[in-house]
Amino acid sequence: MPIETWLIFILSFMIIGSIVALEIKDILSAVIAVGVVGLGVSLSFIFLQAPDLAIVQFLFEIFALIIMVRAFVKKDYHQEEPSKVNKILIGITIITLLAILYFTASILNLLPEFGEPLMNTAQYYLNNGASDTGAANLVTSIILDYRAYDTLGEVTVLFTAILGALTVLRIKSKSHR
Amino acid sequence: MILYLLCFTLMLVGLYGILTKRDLIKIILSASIMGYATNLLLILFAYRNGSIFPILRKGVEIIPMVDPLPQALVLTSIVIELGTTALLVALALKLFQKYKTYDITKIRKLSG
Amino acid sequence: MILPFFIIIPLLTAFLIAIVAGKKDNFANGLSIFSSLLLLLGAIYNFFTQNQEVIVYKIGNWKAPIGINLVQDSLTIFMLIIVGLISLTSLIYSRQYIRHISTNWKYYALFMFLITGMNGVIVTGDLFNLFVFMEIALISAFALVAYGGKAEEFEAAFKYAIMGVVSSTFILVGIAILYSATSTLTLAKIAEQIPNISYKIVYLVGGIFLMGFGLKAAIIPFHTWLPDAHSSAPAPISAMLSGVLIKVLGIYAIIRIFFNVFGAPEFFLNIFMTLGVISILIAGFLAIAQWDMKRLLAYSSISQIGYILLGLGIGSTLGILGAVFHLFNHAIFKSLLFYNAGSVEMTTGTRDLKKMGKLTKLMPVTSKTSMIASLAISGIPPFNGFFSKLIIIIAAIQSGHPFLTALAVIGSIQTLAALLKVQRFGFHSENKTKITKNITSFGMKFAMITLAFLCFAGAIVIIPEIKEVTLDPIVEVINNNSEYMKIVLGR
Amino acid sequence: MDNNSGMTIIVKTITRITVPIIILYGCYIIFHGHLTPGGGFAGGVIIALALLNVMIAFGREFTNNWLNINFLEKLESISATLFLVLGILGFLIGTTFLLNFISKGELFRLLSAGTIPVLNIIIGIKVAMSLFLVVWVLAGLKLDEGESL
Repeated sequence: MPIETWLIFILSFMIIGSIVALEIKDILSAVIAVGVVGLGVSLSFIFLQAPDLAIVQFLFEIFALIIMVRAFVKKDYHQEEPSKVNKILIGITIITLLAILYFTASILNLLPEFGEPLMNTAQYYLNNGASDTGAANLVTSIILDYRAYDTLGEVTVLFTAILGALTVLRIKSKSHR
Repeated sequence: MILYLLCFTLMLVGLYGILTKRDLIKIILSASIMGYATNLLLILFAYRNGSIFPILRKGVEIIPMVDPLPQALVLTSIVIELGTTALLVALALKLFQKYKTYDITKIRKLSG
Repeated sequence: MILPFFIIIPLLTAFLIAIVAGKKDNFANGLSIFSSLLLLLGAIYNFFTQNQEVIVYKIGNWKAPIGINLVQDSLTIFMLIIVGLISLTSLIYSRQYIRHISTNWKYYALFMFLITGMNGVIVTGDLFNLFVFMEIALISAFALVAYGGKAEEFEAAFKYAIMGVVSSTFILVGIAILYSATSTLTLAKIAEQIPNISYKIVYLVGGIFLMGFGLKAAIIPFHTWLPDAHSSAPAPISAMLSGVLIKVLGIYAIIRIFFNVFGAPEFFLNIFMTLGVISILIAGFLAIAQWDMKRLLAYSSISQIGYILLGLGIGSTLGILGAVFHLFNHAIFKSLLFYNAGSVEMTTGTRDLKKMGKLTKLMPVTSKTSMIASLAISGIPPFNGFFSKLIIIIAAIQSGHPFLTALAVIGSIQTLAALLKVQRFGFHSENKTKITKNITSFGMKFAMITLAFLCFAGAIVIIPEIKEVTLDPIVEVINNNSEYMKIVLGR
Repeated sequence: MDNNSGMTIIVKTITRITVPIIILYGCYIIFHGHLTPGGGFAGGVIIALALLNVMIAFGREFTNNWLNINFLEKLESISATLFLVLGILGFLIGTTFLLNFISKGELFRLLSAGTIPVLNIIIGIKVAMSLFLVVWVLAGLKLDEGESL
């Protein structure tokens, strides 16, 4: 089977999975359904020849699942959503989103076809990456040499997010303020 | 083309969740679905027919490889999303601690 | 070549604070004030040595389309000066104000990350890098909004965080589509490729970017998070968010992408104009209706952002000049107003205008500076706000939009009404509080007086000789993207 | 280790055997980041998951005694600083910020690619510490004891 068919299959599965995750009442099932969607992403990465990303996505998926389950499910507080959600609001949202999808569809046609990227800049990395940086893994050579500044930013984002989470969780509000 | 569209649909499903759901956890889950869709879109743009992953191996001569740049970008974006999710979870837990509920319609100290 | 130090200094400060600081915040405060002073001095040094040319810094010695480049032009320096100025006063102001909440070094570390993120967005010449540094600024802003530790602060932070995540995702999708169409991430290279790709793709990407950056700039209809986040945050953070953050992440990014990369298509200029006028009018009305002092100021921020957008949308040289000048002025007087609100809140313990009053005797510095800022923001001569609004209005007349002009004038009257409400109920009506002690410290007063002085001094920029060296080069950068493109790509 | 917190003795024994192997594997992934798929991020998460495994199996109290949490926090900051310092060294030794200033070496060798393996190790430590810490703090939050409005 060509790779495109596989990917269509996986993506449809992921869309169904995410709709299930959003509509299901039980929160543990919802968290796990999103986990399955994440594993679908990881699988697609393997099909799309991105093993680095497949590993990282897979591990981060496990990690996100641990955070979610540890944070939300163990404490048995979660109650069901109230069933009376505004039907009109949902209807309007869906119609708007479908309209966006319709307009986007005509424009996405104009992009390069799947499987035929332009590769103007990227060809340089493929040709010279190994001799420029000495790393066999070209993705690593990009993230840690050509675009190491991005990675510095990324490490900072992670540091900031964790510092922010620790700050938020350890705040003790002074009553008199 | 159909793949791009499906990926875009996945993103819109996430957006739909953020716009209509009233549960803090489901909102966080919707945000991560949007993130998945975006990452996948970038990698879909990178794929080249009949080529392999961009890692050189000893003794293997150079064959066509996929575009490595979007892979580097997605690696960054996955980490960023993880950090954001952790912060969102922390905020949601603190909100729960204060209000004893995850329902956003009951968390209404601020108007507008 | 001091360009990378605008990132290194705040980042190193933040890490040092995280490593060295113990329980107390003395060291953290001193170090962060010192480093933001260095940043301001560096920006001013750049202003005097740059001679209106574009300077490119190659990180890791990789040239433009392959690696990441930092770019410095007049607009960059202008934004760096604004960030440096507001963050310095804000840190001086924080010293006492934050001790009121808690004495923790984490505040200063997050603050330095906020500055890092903003400086990174300003100096970068790469689209994805802009996204990464935008995330640094946003994430630290989320955490800082929740710093007070009260229930509504967490609520506001959560709302802000969700909106931030959605807008970042939009921006990333835009980047992905643009990468697929042009196969590069360097802004200058994309600008070079734009004429070759279909205009429909530009419209799609532009629409997505407008949603993403519009959410960050809080243009109506994307504004719902701003009044909560900006009113719940601690006062110095409100000043940073309202004064600088929405401009750097929203307006500056819009200028770079829509003007320097897309070449200012007519279609988007019209959208900017429409959204600008809508923001001015609706946010103006909403501001008048508020009784919470900081919420009122937050809504007024949206309406002033509308003026900047209107000026940009007009697209003529005069319109952009007005927009840039108003951006600078708004940073100064809105931060000043938030400092005032913060010291009033600290002294009286409330933000409700109905519960204040008669503060002129008790807090002379606060009430006087607040009066200056109110007059400046409402566009009363001889303050700086008058000139920038006047330029925008003249530009609107010149471009043949009398209807827009009328609406912009109405917006100005709304601002005056809203700020007079603050003055009347907040400072001048009869006394309803029992507080007799003013606990505003010297640092807080210093911050307020400095900015109030700049409300006067800012007006001199409009003198033609000074304007020629300060604002005109910036307008030139925004209006003319070919120079930028050529130098970054090294030809 | 005879405390009653955490899970049963079976889980504890298996954890004791597997955790060192998992950590070793994480280190392998980090050190070979420039040659094979993986790298600092993936390896860091693997180590963090191994530490979490200990926390879940033996309980939070035991892990607190076993690991020095304050030290881990400092380690996180220090590793982030090292990244920046390496960038500045590129400025001082070479010409520009974040320059890859160490010699590139021979392709496919473990010690090659200049600063890339060093950065991988730094990132690995950083990611492992941050991710472990955030779950550590999340797990310590007592939702029912929170102060009410």
